Amino acid sequence: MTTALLILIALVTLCSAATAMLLRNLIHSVLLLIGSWIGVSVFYLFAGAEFVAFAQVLVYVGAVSMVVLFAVLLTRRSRADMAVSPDTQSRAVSAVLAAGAVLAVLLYAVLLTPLPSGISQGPSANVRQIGTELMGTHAAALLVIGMILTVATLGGVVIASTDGASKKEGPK
Amino acid sequence: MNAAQDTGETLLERAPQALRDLLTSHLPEPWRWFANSLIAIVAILAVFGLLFAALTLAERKILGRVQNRPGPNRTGPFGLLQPIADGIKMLSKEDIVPRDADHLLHFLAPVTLLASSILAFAVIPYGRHLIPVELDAAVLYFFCVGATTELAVFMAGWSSHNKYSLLAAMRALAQLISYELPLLLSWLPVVMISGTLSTTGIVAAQSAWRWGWMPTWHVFTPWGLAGFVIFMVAALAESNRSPFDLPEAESELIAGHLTEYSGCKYVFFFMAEYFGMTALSGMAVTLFLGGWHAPLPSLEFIPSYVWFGAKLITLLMGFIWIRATFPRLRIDQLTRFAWKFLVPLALVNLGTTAFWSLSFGWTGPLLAARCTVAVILVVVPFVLLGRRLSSGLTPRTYSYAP
Amino acid sequence: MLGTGLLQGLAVTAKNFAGSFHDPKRLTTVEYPEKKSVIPEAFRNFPFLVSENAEDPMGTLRCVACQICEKECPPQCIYIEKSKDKKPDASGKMQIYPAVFRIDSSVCMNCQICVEVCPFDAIKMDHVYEIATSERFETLLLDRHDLAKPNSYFHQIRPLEAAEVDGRLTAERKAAEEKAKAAALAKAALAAKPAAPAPAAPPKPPEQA
Amino acid sequence: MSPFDASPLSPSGGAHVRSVVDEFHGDLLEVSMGPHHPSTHGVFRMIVTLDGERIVKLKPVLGYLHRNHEKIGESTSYLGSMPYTDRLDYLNAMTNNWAYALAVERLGGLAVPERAEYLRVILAELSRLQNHVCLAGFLLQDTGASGTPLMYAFREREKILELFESLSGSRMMCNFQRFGGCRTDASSEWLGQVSSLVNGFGAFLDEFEELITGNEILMARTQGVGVMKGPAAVSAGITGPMLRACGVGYDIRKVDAYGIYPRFTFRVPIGSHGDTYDRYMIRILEMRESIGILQQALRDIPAGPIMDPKAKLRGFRPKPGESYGRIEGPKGEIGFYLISDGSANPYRYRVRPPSFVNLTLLEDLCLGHTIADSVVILGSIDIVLGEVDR
Repeated sequence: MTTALLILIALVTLCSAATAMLLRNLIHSVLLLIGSWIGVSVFYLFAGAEFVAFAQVLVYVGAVSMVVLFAVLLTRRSRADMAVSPDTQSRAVSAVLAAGAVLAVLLYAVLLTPLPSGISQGPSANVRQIGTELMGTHAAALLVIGMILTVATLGGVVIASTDGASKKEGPK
Repeated sequence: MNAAQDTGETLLERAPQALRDLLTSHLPEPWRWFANSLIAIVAILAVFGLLFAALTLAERKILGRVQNRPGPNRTGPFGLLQPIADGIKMLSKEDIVPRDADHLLHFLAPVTLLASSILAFAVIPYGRHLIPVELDAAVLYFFCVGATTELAVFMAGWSSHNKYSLLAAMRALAQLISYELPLLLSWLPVVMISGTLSTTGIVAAQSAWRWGWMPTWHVFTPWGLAGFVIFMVAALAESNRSPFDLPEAESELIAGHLTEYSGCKYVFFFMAEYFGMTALSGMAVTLFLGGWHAPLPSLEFIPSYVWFGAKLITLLMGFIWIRATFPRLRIDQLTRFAWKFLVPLALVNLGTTAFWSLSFGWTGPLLAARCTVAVILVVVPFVLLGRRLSSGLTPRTYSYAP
Repeated sequence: MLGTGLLQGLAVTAKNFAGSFHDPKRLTTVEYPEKKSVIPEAFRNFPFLVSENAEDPMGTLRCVACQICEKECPPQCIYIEKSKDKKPDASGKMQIYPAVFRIDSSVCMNCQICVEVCPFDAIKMDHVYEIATSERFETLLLDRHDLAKPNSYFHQIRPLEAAEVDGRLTAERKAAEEKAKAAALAKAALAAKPAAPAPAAPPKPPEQA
Repeated sequence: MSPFDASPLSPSGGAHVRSVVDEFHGDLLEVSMGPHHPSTHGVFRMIVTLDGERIVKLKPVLGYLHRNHEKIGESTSYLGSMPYTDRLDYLNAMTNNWAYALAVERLGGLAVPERAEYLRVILAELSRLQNHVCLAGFLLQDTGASGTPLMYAFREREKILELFESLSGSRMMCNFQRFGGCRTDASSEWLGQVSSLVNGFGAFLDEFEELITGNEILMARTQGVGVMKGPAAVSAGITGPMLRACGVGYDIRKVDAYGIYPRFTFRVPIGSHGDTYDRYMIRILEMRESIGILQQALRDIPAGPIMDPKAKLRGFRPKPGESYGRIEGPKGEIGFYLISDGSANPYRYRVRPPSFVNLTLLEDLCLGHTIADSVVILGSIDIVLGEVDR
């Protein structure tokens, strides 16, 4: 019963991810991507990782998807973009190559990871333990990631504000 | 806690439980869990459905009274049947979908919105023994289902194939990106202090009495008050209520994302807005206002769910009151308010909370110092940030022509 | 500043909320179908024709079909056809009467100019306002049967103005009667003389009040 | 050159925004706001080109309510045009009547009795009160204030309209002024009602201002929004509170001294920023001045006739000539230009509508602001479509 459910969810997740790539309508793609993210978070839930599942939805569905949508809506189609014909052979080849490279890296990582055989009762980590781990053992890594993200955000702001010249003259 | 259990276990307190057990007791054991959950779901839908109906009427009545008119009073005594009349009217309306709309998304948007706003009710403790789902990361769950609401608003706006709706969709996105952060930051102090993400745990952390009469609700601490205010402001924005009702800003976008909706789908949006508002108020009660605890020890004989309901309704009336009074912000002002005022304030508030929790053991004159420092840490950033935010905006004096 | 303006606003709305329960100055709404607000006497809405007698409105219309209102009506919503014969009016004098008198009330804009220019006080403004109808042509095109309302109705809706008009009219009629009497006497006295005095002139248009 | 083309008047850096349009041609959103839009104050339409939420082009479309007012005026008798003037700016029938009566009186050489002049001042200032109070309500409604200020405003306006009704017979279509005086006399109890209303109006204004004037959201929404510079306003012919909000102290009651206005002491408030907040506040301050004028007029009103005995309603045929009557209407200079050829109808009948002229700078005010601001700016201009389209 549970296995069937898991397979179903996996199928839905994979299908929505695949369709997201194939669709020409960007908004539909993003929404399908969100669907696949939700599917992944359901897996986390089944794995007993409540916190990760909720954080996944909160961050990806709640925030990242919004940023993607926002970017899609705000991107101006310039004439240069229109000039590139959408489906040429060379583009298809490079797409396949890129996808293959990513797949290779992922497969390599998956195969290298020692997975426990059989159904093990997953580590029943509660939120407190995760917090302690993050703030104790992995505090340095967390800080570094935080710094990198902050710098990235600042960089984004700087890049975005280059067209702020017109905004300065606009209303406050 | 023990003392509370001794005094609070009245018959009324256990009444909902007893009723449920009475209904499910004759079922075989394996079915009981399922039946209990079903009853909880039905109870939540019934109670909050009724509250929704009452709220629509109350909102119109209160707005009317504030605006010096009687409000709806044609249907039934004092207009009490107005929600039913509204319901019949809305449900009997034709469901119009624009020809060029994205039919699937246009249909999915209200469903998604309503579903996610109902999901949020699952983790709120409505009373001493009334919590539908006990989750370790309940608060996180609450905000993660809440995050999908604006996505639904976006879907509605984008799929309607209407320029006003599209603008509303953009606004909904900008609003969500801006207000998700202060909303999340505003309740972090509560988690810091109570050390748990579970809603029951947070309520339990507010159960003591200081000096025998003053409840130790989080709102009565400097950081708690600041957090509460930030939470409520962000909640106004999250639930698209005035003065942050930009996606459906009537005066410029006609009805925004709702422009192309009619009939039942429109009702879904409407319900979702009120459910979202109710759920956020319920969470505010849980996080800051002591949950289902009574405000005075001597009042604990009144069942806990009554106290929860009273606090919830008070907050909801506040929403309506604010709607009756304020003009709407502009989208750039809204985002600026979030990023330049609420987020820094919430971050500073985290620091204040850290100080509060570090100085936990201080007594005597140190206790006074602790309070003073915390108040200063709340008030000074508020004043400074507020000054900066409203720089250049002043009431003016006028001269007269010679 | 710093939200004090917002708080002030909230205080005002709270005050109004409370005030609407006990302060009649604040809750000014008149709940229409049950209660109706008092209509001032000057209120005007659509003209009607004054008839002297409620039993025989068509026979006692004050209107003499002089067509002044038809000419002066700005949106030209009045249509009058004069009668071929004459009928005695209230004072017994033979007068032309309107064979057709129609007002298209969907065109009328209630400006009261017909009332102002009428020299006979024959057309006045009504007080009706519950006149919504679903039919455009039959119910809104009023003919003289719809328009005629007795003087008592005029007294009822506009007591002051009606009293003033009645006073003026009786005075005029008395003057006309006396003139006619004098003329008759003179006629009797000078029976031999051939030329009879012209019939009394119609009452002079009232001066602008 | 059409006033809506790119103009040197552009007060808000419109020229710069225009260049952005050229850069990104075709990627802008064109929204047709109106004629069926909750905030276009009737059947007005703006074709707004948006870059995100920012307006880069705005084209007003007028004429949905055009009904040949001026041509009708040329084929109707002088008296017959009076009720039509009610329907120009249908909020201010009293001042429209007065401006038209003034033009005809100048054409026909009629004098107006003392009492009628006082009555006209009282009615015009009452009209100003209810117009401004409406404007404040509508403007705040346009900023999204859920109807509360509008309802308070309408509660006060209702009292004034009831006074109009009991005097003239109609709340809005008053048709009250006549050439050479007024149609009916005001009873002393009517004047008493006016004076109690006027005395209570200050308290209402205080409460209204307490509700909203200090509101930070309102200030954020209106200060610095739709800034109009004085010279631009003057060259566009803008009048009334709109003009005074940009610091030009031009009030026809002072400049032209028509009627008996020189007898009253009142001040003319002027703004210094020319933005939407100033336009709102100038109206509030003008209401306070109007209260003063009303109190003086009610104190001084003499007894006596209300019509020039020379005046006649029917068959009024002025000598050939021309005249222009203008007054300071609540929205600005409302003027009527008449040419008589000696017949019963005017040869030429022309209205100078303040709403229409004030609307000419709309695009310049809105450029560079957001779509939400455009609604507020339109609200602050205070138009009535009956007058714009005529």
